[in-house]
Amino acid sequence: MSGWRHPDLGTEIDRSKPLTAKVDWTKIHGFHGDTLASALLASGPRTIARSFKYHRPRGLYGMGAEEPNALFDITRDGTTIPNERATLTPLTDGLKARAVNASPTAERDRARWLDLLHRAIPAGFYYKTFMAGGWHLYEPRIRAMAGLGRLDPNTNPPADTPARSATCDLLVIGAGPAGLAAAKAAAEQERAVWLIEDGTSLGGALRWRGGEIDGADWTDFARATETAILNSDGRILTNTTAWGAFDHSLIAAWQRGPDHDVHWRIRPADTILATGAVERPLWPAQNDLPGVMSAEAAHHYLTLYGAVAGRRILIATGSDASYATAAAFAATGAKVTLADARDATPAAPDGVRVLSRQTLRAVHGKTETWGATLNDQFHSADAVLVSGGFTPSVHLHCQSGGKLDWNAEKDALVPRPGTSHMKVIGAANGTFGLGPALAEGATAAGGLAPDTPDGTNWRWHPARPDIDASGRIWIDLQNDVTLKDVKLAAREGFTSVEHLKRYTTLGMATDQGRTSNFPGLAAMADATRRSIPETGTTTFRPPVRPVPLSVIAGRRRGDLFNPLKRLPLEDAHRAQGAVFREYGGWLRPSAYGKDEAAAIQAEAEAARDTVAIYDASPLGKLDIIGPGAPALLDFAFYNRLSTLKPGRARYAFLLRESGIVFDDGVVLRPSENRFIVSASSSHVDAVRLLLEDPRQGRFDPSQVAIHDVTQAWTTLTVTGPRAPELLAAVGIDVDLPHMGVAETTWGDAPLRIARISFTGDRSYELSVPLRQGPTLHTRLDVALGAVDGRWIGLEAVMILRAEKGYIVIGKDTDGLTMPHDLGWGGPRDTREDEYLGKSSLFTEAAMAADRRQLVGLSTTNVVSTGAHLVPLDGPRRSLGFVTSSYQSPNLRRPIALALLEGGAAMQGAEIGVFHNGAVQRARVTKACAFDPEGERL
Amino acid sequence: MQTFPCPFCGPRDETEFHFAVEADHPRPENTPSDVEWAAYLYTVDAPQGPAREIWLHIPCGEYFVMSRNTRTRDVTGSEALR
Amino acid sequence: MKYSAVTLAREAVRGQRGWRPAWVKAKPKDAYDAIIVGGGGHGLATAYCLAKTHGLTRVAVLEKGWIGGGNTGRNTTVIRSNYFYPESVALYDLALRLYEGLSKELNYNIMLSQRGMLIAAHTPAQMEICNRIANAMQLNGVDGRLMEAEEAAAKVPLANQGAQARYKLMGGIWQGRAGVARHDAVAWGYARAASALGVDIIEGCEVSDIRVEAGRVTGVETDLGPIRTNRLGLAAAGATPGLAAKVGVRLPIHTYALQAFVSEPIKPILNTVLLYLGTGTYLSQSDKGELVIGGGLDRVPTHGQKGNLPAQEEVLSGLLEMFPSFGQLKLLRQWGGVVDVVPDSSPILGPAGPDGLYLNCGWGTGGFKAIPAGGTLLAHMLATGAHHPISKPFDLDRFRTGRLIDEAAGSGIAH
Amino acid sequence: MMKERDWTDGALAEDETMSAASLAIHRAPAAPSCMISGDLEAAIAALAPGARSIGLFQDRPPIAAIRIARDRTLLVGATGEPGWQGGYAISPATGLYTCFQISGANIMDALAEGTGADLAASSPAASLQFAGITCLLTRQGKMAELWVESAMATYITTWLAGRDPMKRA
Repeated sequence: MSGWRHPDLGTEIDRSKPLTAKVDWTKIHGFHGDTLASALLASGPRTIARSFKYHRPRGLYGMGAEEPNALFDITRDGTTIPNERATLTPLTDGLKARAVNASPTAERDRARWLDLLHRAIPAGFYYKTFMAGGWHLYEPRIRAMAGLGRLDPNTNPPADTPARSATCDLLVIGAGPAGLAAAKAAAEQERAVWLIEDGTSLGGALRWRGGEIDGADWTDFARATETAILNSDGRILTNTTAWGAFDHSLIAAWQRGPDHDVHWRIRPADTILATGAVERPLWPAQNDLPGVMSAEAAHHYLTLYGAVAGRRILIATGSDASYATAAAFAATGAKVTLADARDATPAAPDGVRVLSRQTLRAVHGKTETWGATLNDQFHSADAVLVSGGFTPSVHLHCQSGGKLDWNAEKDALVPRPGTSHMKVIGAANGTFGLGPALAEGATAAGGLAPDTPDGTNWRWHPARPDIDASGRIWIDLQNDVTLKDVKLAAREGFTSVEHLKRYTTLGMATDQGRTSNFPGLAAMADATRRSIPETGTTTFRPPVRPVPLSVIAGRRRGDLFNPLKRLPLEDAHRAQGAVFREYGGWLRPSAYGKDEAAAIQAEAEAARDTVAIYDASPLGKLDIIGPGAPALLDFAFYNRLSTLKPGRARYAFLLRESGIVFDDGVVLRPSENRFIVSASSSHVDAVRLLLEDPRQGRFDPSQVAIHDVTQAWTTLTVTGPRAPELLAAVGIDVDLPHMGVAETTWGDAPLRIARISFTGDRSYELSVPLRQGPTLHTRLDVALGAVDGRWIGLEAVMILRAEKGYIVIGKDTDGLTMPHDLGWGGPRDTREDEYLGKSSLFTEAAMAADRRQLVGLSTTNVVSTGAHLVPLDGPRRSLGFVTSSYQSPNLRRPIALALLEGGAAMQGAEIGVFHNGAVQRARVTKACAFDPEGERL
Repeated sequence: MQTFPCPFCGPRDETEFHFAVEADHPRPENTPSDVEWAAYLYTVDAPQGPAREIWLHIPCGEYFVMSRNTRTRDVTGSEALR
Repeated sequence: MKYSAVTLAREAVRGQRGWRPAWVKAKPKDAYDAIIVGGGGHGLATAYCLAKTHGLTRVAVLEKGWIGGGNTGRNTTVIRSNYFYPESVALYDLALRLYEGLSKELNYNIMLSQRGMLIAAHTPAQMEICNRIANAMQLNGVDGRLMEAEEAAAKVPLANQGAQARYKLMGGIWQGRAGVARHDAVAWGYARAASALGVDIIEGCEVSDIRVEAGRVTGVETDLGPIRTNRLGLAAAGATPGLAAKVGVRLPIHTYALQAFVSEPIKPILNTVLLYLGTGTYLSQSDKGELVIGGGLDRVPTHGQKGNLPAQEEVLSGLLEMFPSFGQLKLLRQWGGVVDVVPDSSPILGPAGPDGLYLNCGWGTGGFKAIPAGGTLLAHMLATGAHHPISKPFDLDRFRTGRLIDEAAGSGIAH
Repeated sequence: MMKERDWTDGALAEDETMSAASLAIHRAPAAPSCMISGDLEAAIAALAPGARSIGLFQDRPPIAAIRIARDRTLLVGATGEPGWQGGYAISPATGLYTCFQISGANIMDALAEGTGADLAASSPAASLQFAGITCLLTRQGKMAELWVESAMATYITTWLAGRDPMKRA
């Protein structure tokens, strides 16, 4: 039976713009304004999907996020998005839709036979079998059959969704009658109102049920609301879903934009929830047949899109609400029978046959509906519209901690006032009917109730799944969970609602239990002789409906993901042929030249033979200024610094309170009241905040300041025997002792020189303000040729310092290394005063002889960093590991540093170096392998 | 997204803050016993409800004491260290 | 009744009416030989081991909510033993070896899928740290190895290899025996087996106080009345510090929210467990087809099972940096568990406070993978009153002696 | 050894502007500046007499004391010798911060993408987390000023360029 498009009904569609799309192998026709669902209903086949587990034929059921069946992989101009709900997919010309979890198509699905096995594969059957021989034998086939849509490996959605924060006075979520009334009342009191609506336009159910408000058609009321909001600095966001309620009443909302979406983080002073309700189905046998639809949804498709659900329509209900639906369908010329469960029923609308005291027992048909049995009589019908009452949409109230109470009179779980920061109004609060919803909305915002002739508050005959009924009855259409499954769960003790959900997967599909949670709960209550409140509800978890990962992930990608700090002289280094790598949050030259490995060796050699320059700008420069500086540094550092003379520098460690080495570096004291802590480039912020702790908590902050001026200076380090020659060539002549620091000028710019060596050769750190960096670089570059020097990258520097046995924190130390493990036991032995970490240096573990200590290793060939040290004989266990390992061009042999259990006392001993199963021999040496006496400094 | 109040800068997003330690655990000095020192370094109350914690407002670098409820997430106050 | 294809087929004919409750919904007796507080995986496994290995069946598991409802039901189901220190490897590989036989042992399909786990590195420095761990694993007898770039890329073909990728896949640590399991099935499997051996599993029973007389545990106060015992095991994760404090035991445990995410189900696209060091995000694909995604903690001390937006934005942007094509997918569900984090990210196992009180807590973000070991060790302590060799290094006293087992510090990777 | 990512993006040059339909971003030339701590009143009186303390998104004159914290300020348009001057500390900081001046129709939406701070609440400190990194935010009339430490100028340029295709001039 193909669909039926009414010749002139359809407020949302533009008949002047016809569209065609393809669903599986079938062409379907629609208009601009249609959704894929409305176009399918109007022109398409009945079977549009296959159920997840039994692969039964399925048709369109609902109109929004509650749609359990109509899921497609949608391709639009080359881009595919899987698992899209037809009800939420705007129809576009040339759109291709492919039914999920069915092949080749929904109608001709090859896995149809699975339904024959249904008796043997109830809920949770997989816990009871697939054990023989091990799960791995069965898993691949089961995984292939599971899953809905297919990911398109060639579609990479761009990271272009901005995240925007916003604050407002009142946030109203939902623009149905109640929401409109609340927003209008608040806006008219000059409050800044944000109104969020999930649909494409305002009005909610008014759009198909209509209604008169304040003496005029509801559309006037909606327009007046819009004007009031915009006039009082408010905002209206349609196509926007409020999907998460977080702490401090923050609401996350996903706005679907024409060119790109927006991820909103809204912090309202007050929030009103007016998210309406979802119609409940009924539970006759074979209630999953194509042609069985929600009555409210069918009415929605008729009025908004002119899509008529059927020609011989049976409406099964217990509610006055369905009478307007019946009237609307009768007006199209369709044959309409309304079966009301109640004894007393409202007057029959024209052209509608009303039967009272009717119970829908079963629906009949193979791949579409032929008819249904009411009480014990068959009625022919091609569409069975069901209405089992309404379930308030309370997700956001519950997400923010709100509780629910069972209200027997409203036959619904409604929000308990005061248990969340939101006021809940309208159908979401169990207030069904136009008049009551408008009144509740207006008064919630301190306004007067708008008047309307439609003052009734719907009630309905409570409908429940009959746990004694025979036949196959579906509770969760999308996850294929039947009433028998709920009874099985009860029988096996999974009686908590959370256990029911997890054991049967009821309510865990992508419609998130909108039409299945209530009947599942009711059926479990009956099966265990408990009331609904006693059985309880499952927790509501974000998102309210599935949200694209790309919306939440936002623009944080590639360049914008964990961005690196960049050197001011980056371009100059690129011009020299530098290869760049990531070092401690900075992008820095690793070497200069195409063949990186060869360049590294050549650079390390040149630095020892003649002179080399490297960019050391990332080295931390923390100005510690004021009379309180010495006392602060003495407490913060492991080494005393108050004894450092102005014009001098000292190597020092910073410990955590646990005694673990946190950072090391040289502290300069250019003048009496000023120190500069050169923290490691990767640790600058952490060191600053480590120092701020005692500065603010223990000392008087007004007497000592900490200024991070790292990024105000360019530092180029000149190192090598011909370094003084190079300095002279650029007009810098200085006689500084080793570990001396001087502040002078160079041309008209300030210049700080520190004679500090990380390479083991005579080295000068030249620091000039950022603006003078390029000039210093150029002058040095020009002078390099004359002294046969070259630019070097960080890899060469790492070799040079390793030859000297100088450590790099985090590489040559791990999270348990204390200063005395590195041979720096002095302060631990002598300092009487307090300093960070002091007491931790005297714990049982700190005093143990088997601590891992820094040693050098001499090996025949290069060992790999990360290899472990093992005894040469006896049971194999780790005694430590190699932390740094290189081929030293200057010593023409491999060098390595390691942390070794009791290493200090093992000089000269032979040890095994274990890597990936193989063991090499090595001899334990001192850490420093080059110029141990330090004559070259 | 929670909002925390820096005593100087005022309310800001939670991403601007870093939890340091629980407040009111003074540092034991001049050779505390290993039990006293371990208690200072590691033992915490982790109260279920009202708590006084030391936080850091990263942009301005100020440490301060925040009073909050660890279950309801309500923030009841923030005061500078001195 | 035994679970098997045969019994399933027989019941298929009889409308599945023959099945009995998987575990008996017991009411509390006056006294037990041993009581375990916490009806999660660890508590239920402990009860099973007490009955099965130690023959102690006058045992009760007290759960304030519904069994498996805490962290056992809220984690990302990853099972692995790629740890650095021998003590950790002994613990987690004991758990992995027990997991490997658990479906048969419990006659309950926990769907252990040993599909392997890759910890991916992006810089030479990270490759060095991975090498350090891989060698440590091998020395400790665990199947860990360093994997180079090409083989790693083949494990995760959809991972971002484009020029715009923030993190290149340079290789990493591979453990073939690591994988995932169905978390609910672990709890229900242990509950069914323990109940069948006579253990009382009591849900909806919150322990409000611990009774001590003359330095010895004599029982607990619960909302279903007092229950006597002299041997009490605490396996209540985030609730443990509060209970321990009642008998003067102060623990080094902060509780934070750890969030996890699930995407809509899709056909198989990921066949291994993957963690990127660069983004800190890790994921696997469940048998039902959902991507199960996890990452860092919400660093705000809390006792509420709910996380906030910043952690979500960080974890999910990490995911799409790793797999740009996953931007097609939608978030289906997000939830949080309250994880009990210890400064050295290792658990606290052992006696504490009054005689007869034993702790099994501090599992932080890594409790699920350790369930069978947690059960074995706590059962051993409750039955014998003494440490098991594997639990000894994790005693609370390590914080006094300073002999921490700091995996993050040792391995250079936050665990 | 495998190559790492090559970072090809570049920062706006000094005095360069990039613009799209509704947003223009100009990198202001670096003015002489210094960081001061301690007795801020005395420091301002000495180095930039008459300058007012500027907080978050507050209007600032050419010479201004942009407050970073309770006891720390960035003086723009004035500098001094480094060290302790009796009651306050000075560190020369010319070039430490790069100033991006943002003007155009929907500035507020652009700023709302970088921070959730309420820009109308006139917080006394101009420091905040913007686009994930610590910055300073002030204003000159309708034009917003985002101050970013120099090594992050490239990141912020890429971040501000955002979606709309930006023309650089």
